[in-house]
Amino acid sequence: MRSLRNGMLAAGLGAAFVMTSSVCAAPRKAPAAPKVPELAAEDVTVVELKDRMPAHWLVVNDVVFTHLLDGRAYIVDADKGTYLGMVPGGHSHAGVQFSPDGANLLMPGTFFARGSRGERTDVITWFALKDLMPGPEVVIPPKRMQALPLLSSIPLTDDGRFMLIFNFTPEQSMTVVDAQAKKLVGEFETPGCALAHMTGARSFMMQCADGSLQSATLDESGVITLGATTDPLFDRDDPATDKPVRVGNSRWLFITFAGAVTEVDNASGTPVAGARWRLTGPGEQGWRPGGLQPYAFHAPSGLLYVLMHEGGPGTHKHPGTEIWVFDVARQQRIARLPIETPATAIEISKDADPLLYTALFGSGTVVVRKPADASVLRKIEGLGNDISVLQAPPVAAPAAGAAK
Amino acid sequence: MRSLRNGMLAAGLGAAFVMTSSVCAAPRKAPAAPKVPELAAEDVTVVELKDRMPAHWLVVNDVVFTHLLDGRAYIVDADKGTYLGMVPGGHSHAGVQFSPDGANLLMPGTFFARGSRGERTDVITWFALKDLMPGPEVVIPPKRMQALPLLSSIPLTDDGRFMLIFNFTPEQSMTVVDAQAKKLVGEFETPGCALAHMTGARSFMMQCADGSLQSATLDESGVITLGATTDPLFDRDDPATDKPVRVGNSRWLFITFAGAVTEVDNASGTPVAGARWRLTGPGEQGWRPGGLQPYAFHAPSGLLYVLMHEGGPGTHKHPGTEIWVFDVARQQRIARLPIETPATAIEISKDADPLLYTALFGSGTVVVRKPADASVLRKIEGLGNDISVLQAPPVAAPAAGAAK
Amino acid sequence: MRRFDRAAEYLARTAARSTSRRGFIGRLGAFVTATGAATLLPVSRVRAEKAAVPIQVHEEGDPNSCDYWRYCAVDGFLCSCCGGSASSCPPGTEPSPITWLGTCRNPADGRNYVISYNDCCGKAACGRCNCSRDEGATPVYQPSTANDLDWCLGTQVGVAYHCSLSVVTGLAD
Amino acid sequence: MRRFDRAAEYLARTAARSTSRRGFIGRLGAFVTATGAATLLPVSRVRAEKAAVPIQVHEEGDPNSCDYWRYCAVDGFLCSCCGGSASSCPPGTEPSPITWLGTCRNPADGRNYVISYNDCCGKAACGRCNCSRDEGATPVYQPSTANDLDWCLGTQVGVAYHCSLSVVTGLAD
Repeated sequence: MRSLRNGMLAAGLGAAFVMTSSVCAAPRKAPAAPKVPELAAEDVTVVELKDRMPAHWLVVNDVVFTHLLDGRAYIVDADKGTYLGMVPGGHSHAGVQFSPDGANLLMPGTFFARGSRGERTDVITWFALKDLMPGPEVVIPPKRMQALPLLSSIPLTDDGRFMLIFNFTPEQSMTVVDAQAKKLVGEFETPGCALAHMTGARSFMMQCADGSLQSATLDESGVITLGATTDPLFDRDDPATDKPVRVGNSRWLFITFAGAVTEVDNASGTPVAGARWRLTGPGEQGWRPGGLQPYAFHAPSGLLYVLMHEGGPGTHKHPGTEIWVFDVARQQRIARLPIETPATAIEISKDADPLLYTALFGSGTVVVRKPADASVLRKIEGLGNDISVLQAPPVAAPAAGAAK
Repeated sequence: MRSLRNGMLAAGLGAAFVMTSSVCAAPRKAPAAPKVPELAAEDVTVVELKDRMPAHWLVVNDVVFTHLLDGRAYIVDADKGTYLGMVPGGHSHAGVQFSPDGANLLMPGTFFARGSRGERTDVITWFALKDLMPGPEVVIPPKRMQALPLLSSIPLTDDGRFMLIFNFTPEQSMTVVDAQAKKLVGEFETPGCALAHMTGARSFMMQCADGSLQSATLDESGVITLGATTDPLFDRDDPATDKPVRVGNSRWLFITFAGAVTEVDNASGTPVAGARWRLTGPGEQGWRPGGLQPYAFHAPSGLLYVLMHEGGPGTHKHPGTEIWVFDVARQQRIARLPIETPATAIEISKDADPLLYTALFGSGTVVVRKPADASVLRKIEGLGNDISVLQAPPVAAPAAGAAK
Repeated sequence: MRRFDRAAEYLARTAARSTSRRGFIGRLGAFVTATGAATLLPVSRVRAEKAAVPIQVHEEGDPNSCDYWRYCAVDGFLCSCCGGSASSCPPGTEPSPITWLGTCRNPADGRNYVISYNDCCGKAACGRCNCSRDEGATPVYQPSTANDLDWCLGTQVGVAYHCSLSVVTGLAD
Repeated sequence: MRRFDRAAEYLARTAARSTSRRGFIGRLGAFVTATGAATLLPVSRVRAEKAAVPIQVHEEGDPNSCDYWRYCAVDGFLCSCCGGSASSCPPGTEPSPITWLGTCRNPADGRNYVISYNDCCGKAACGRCNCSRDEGATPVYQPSTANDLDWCLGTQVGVAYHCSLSVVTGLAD
C-alpha cells in the first residue's frame, strides 16, 4: 500500500479514478532507459467458449450436498485437463441436457424466494454454450423430483423438440416443455410409474413400482399418452436400478442391484423383454455394480463400462474398485480393469476415439482414462464438493441412433 | 431390506402405510418370552430452545465463501459444547442482531429470484429463539453492503427499537427499520461515511473515508440527521480498522492496523478524541492485531482481548497467534497468552463469569477457553466452512450501558 | 396396470382413525393405490419439546455415529448432530408427514424394528454427520422404500432438506 | 464535511474522454466526490474473446498461484482458475465496472504497476483458488482501496460474486 499511495500521489491521482477502457488502453511507449519493455495496459475481456461442444469436453455435475441450494455444473476440457466454466443449477441440482447440436445446455432449476424457504419456482433455463449466459427461461410446475441426480428424470427427446421433467409430490406426473417454442406444454399424470427412458423421437418407457415397464408416446404437440404395460419384469427382492442404459434407439438394458441384465425393446410401442444375462460369472457372486452413475455405454464400439465392487445387498451406492467392460451384443465381458481410485460415476465420450472418465463423490476430481486399460491420462481437480454424474456431449452423428 | 420386506409382509402390511402418530404410538405390550423389554413406538417431536438466550450460548456465523448464497448462523451451547441449531442467512451473510431481551434474532438477508441471479430482495427476518422459525419480515432497499461480515453494518439501537442497515451501491446510505412496528422507516444518505457505531439509544458515529468521524442521531420516528464531524483523526498510512470496540455507552476505541488506540466519546453529540495509546510496547513493533474479528471487550471487568500476530503492513487479516489482554481504563496490557491454534475471531460472553471464544476461518471449530489464561476448556467442531464472526448474546443488565 | 396392494387396505383403516389428515391423505390416494405406500406421520400432532428426545433406555450405541443401529438404511445428515435427535427435529424445521421405511436389528434386544426415516425440512442442509447406509433402499420408482428421494415434499415449509430422523415405529416381526 | 480530493478532478478529465459511461459516472458523483474514488471500467467496451487473454510476454510466474505478482492485494477466487485469466472474466460473467486499485511490483522488470481488481459477477462463487493477500487494502469506509467489499455492485447482473481479476492498468510511478 505504501508503494501504491506514494506512486499514485506522485502521479497526481490521489485515490485514483482510473479508466481502464480501450480509450486509455493503448500500450505506452517504453521509456528510454530500461532494457525490459514496460507492460502494456490491459483491456478486460470476457471469455467465449465454442459454438458447439467438442466431443472431449465434459459436464461435471456437483450437487453440493452440504449446500444443496447452490448446485452447479462445471465444464472441463478433458484433452487439456482444464476447467472452462460453470453453469449455475439450483436446489437439488440434477444435471443438464444438451441440445442435439451441442450448442445449448438446458438446465432445470429449483429456487426458493428466500434461499431455502419461501415460494418455490422451478424453471428450465437455456444457456448457450458460447457465452454460458442465462438465456430464455420456461417456468414449470414446482414439482420436479428432488432426489439424488438421475438424468432420466429430465430427458430431452432425441430431436431436441421436447423436454420431459419427472414430478414427484408424491403424486407422479410428467411435465412437458416445448423446447422449440420455449413454452410449457402441460403436465400429465403417470400414476405408479417414474422416469422417462427415450425409445424414439416421440416414445419412451417408464419404470413402475411393481417392476413393470410402462410405454408412452408424445404427439407432435407434446401431449403424453400412456400405452402398453408389461408384466412385472423384476423381483422386489432384486429390483432393476433406476439407471438403465440405452444401447440403441429403442433398446435399453435394465440391470438389477445384483447385476442381472434384461434388454428391453420398445420399438413396437409395447416393451418387449429380450436377452437376459448377468454381469457376473461363476465365482463372482460377491461382485456388484454400484455408485451414482455405474454404467457408461459407448455406442460406436458397442462396449459397456461398469463400476463394480465387492459387496452384498444394500451396497448399490458403494464406489466401484474395478471397471468391467462388456460387449453388449455378445453379452460377454471382455476386460476387468482395476482402478487405483474408487469411483461412483463413470462416463465415456461419444466419439470414435473416446476418453473414459471416472469420479468419486466427495473427491472433487475427474480422472481421464484410456478406455482400453483404464490407465490414467490426467486428472482434473478442484471440481467442487460432490460430483454426482458426468455428462459427455453428443457428437455430430447421434450415437444412440447409429447403434440401432 | 430382506428383513424389512419379510417382516412387513408377515405383518400383513405389504409396503406399509404406517401411522407414527400418537394415535398408534402407545408402547406395545412386551411379549412373554424376551427378558429385555421391547422398544416403544416413538412420536416425532420438534426441539424448542429457550425463551431467552443464556449467557454461555454463542452464535457462530458461517459466510460459506465457496457457496456465498447459503450463509448461516449456528447456535451452540458453550458450557456443554453442543450444537443447538441453525438460522439461515442468505448471500453474503453478515451476522445477526439480538433483541435486547435475548428472545429474538434479527437476520438481514439478501436473496436472488434465481439463486445467484435474477431480482434481488433484501429483508430483515425475525427468528424467535424459542422455535427458530422465520417470523415477521421487513423488505428493505436491495442495497445492503455485500462484504466480509461487519456487525457495525447492521446495528440495532440499544433499546431494540430501530435496526440500521448500511448500504453501499457505491453510494453510501443507511436504511432504518422500525423493529417495534416491523416496518421500513426509510433510507438516509450518508455520503462519504460508512457503518454505524451506536453511542446511545438514538445516536451513533460513522467512519469517513478521510479518517474523520461523523456523528448522527435518530429521532423517535427513526429519521437520521447527520451532526458534527471531526477533523481526520487517522492517517491514510495507518487507518483505523472498520472494527472499533465499544467500551462504554458512548465511548469507542478506534484501533489502527498497526495497533494505535484512540478512545472517542460521542456523549455530547460531537465525537471527542480522548486517550491515545498503543497495543504494543518497546520492542514489540513486529506485533499487530489481525483477523476478521480481532477484538473482544468484556464490560464487567473492563478487559479487552486482542488477537495479535507477528507481521508487517498488509497483514491485518492474518490470524492471531497470541491473545493480548488489556485493562482499558489503565491502558495497560495485563497478560500475553499464546494460543495453540491461530484464530481470526475472538469473542467473550457478557456475564460476570465469562467464557472466551476463538475460531479460525476455515477450521469449522470454535474453541472455548478460560479467559484468565486462554486454556482450552472444550472445542465445538463441525461448524461449517468459514466462521467469520462470533456473537455472544446480551445479558440481563446490558453490559455496554453498565460500563459507562 | 392395476398395481394395488394390501397397503391401500391398510391405509383405509388407518385413515379412518385420523380425521385431521384426511385432506392430505385424499391427495395421496393415487400414489398409494398405484405404487405401494409410504409412512404417513400426522404433522398436526407433532409435539414441540424443550429438548431432543434421547434414545430409549434399552438401546445401546451413539446416535451421533453413522454406526448406530437405527441408521441401517438412512441416507442424509443425522438430525442427532443437527440440534435434534433420532426422533426429534432440530428447532425451526418441520418433520415430513410421509417418508419411507426400513427395518433394522437392535443389538440390545436382538429384535428387528421398523424404522421411519422422516426428513426434517424447511431449512438449508444441516451439513453435519452425513451418513449413507442404504440397507434395503430401493430405486426411486419404488418410492415407499427409496432413500434417494427428498421426502420433504409433503411439508408446509417446502422441500428444502435439512436432516433425517430414524424413528422406531414398532416391531418388524 | 468537505471530503473532496484530487480524484474528482481526475474523474472530470477522464469522464470527458468517455461518452458512453456518462450516465453511470453521473450516478457515481456523490460517491467519488465524497469518499475518494474507485476504478471505473467501461463495461460497454469489454470485448468477448475466444480464449482467456494470457499474461504478457515480459511477465514471469504462474497466474494460477496466489504467489503471482499481480495478486499482491487481491482477496477472492482467482479468475485464472475459474475459466478466465488475470484480465479475462470466465464465460457467463460480467466484469464489475468499478473496483479498487493496488500497486504491485513486477519481478521481471522491477517496476511497480497499478493493478485493477475488478470482480467478475452474476454467477455463484467459483470456489477455486481462494487467494487473500491484502497488501495495501484499507477498511471498507475507504472503499476505493478496500478489498473486503463485493465490487459487483455496479453490474447489470447483480452483486453475486464469482471471481476476481488483476488487470495491469499502467505504471505506478
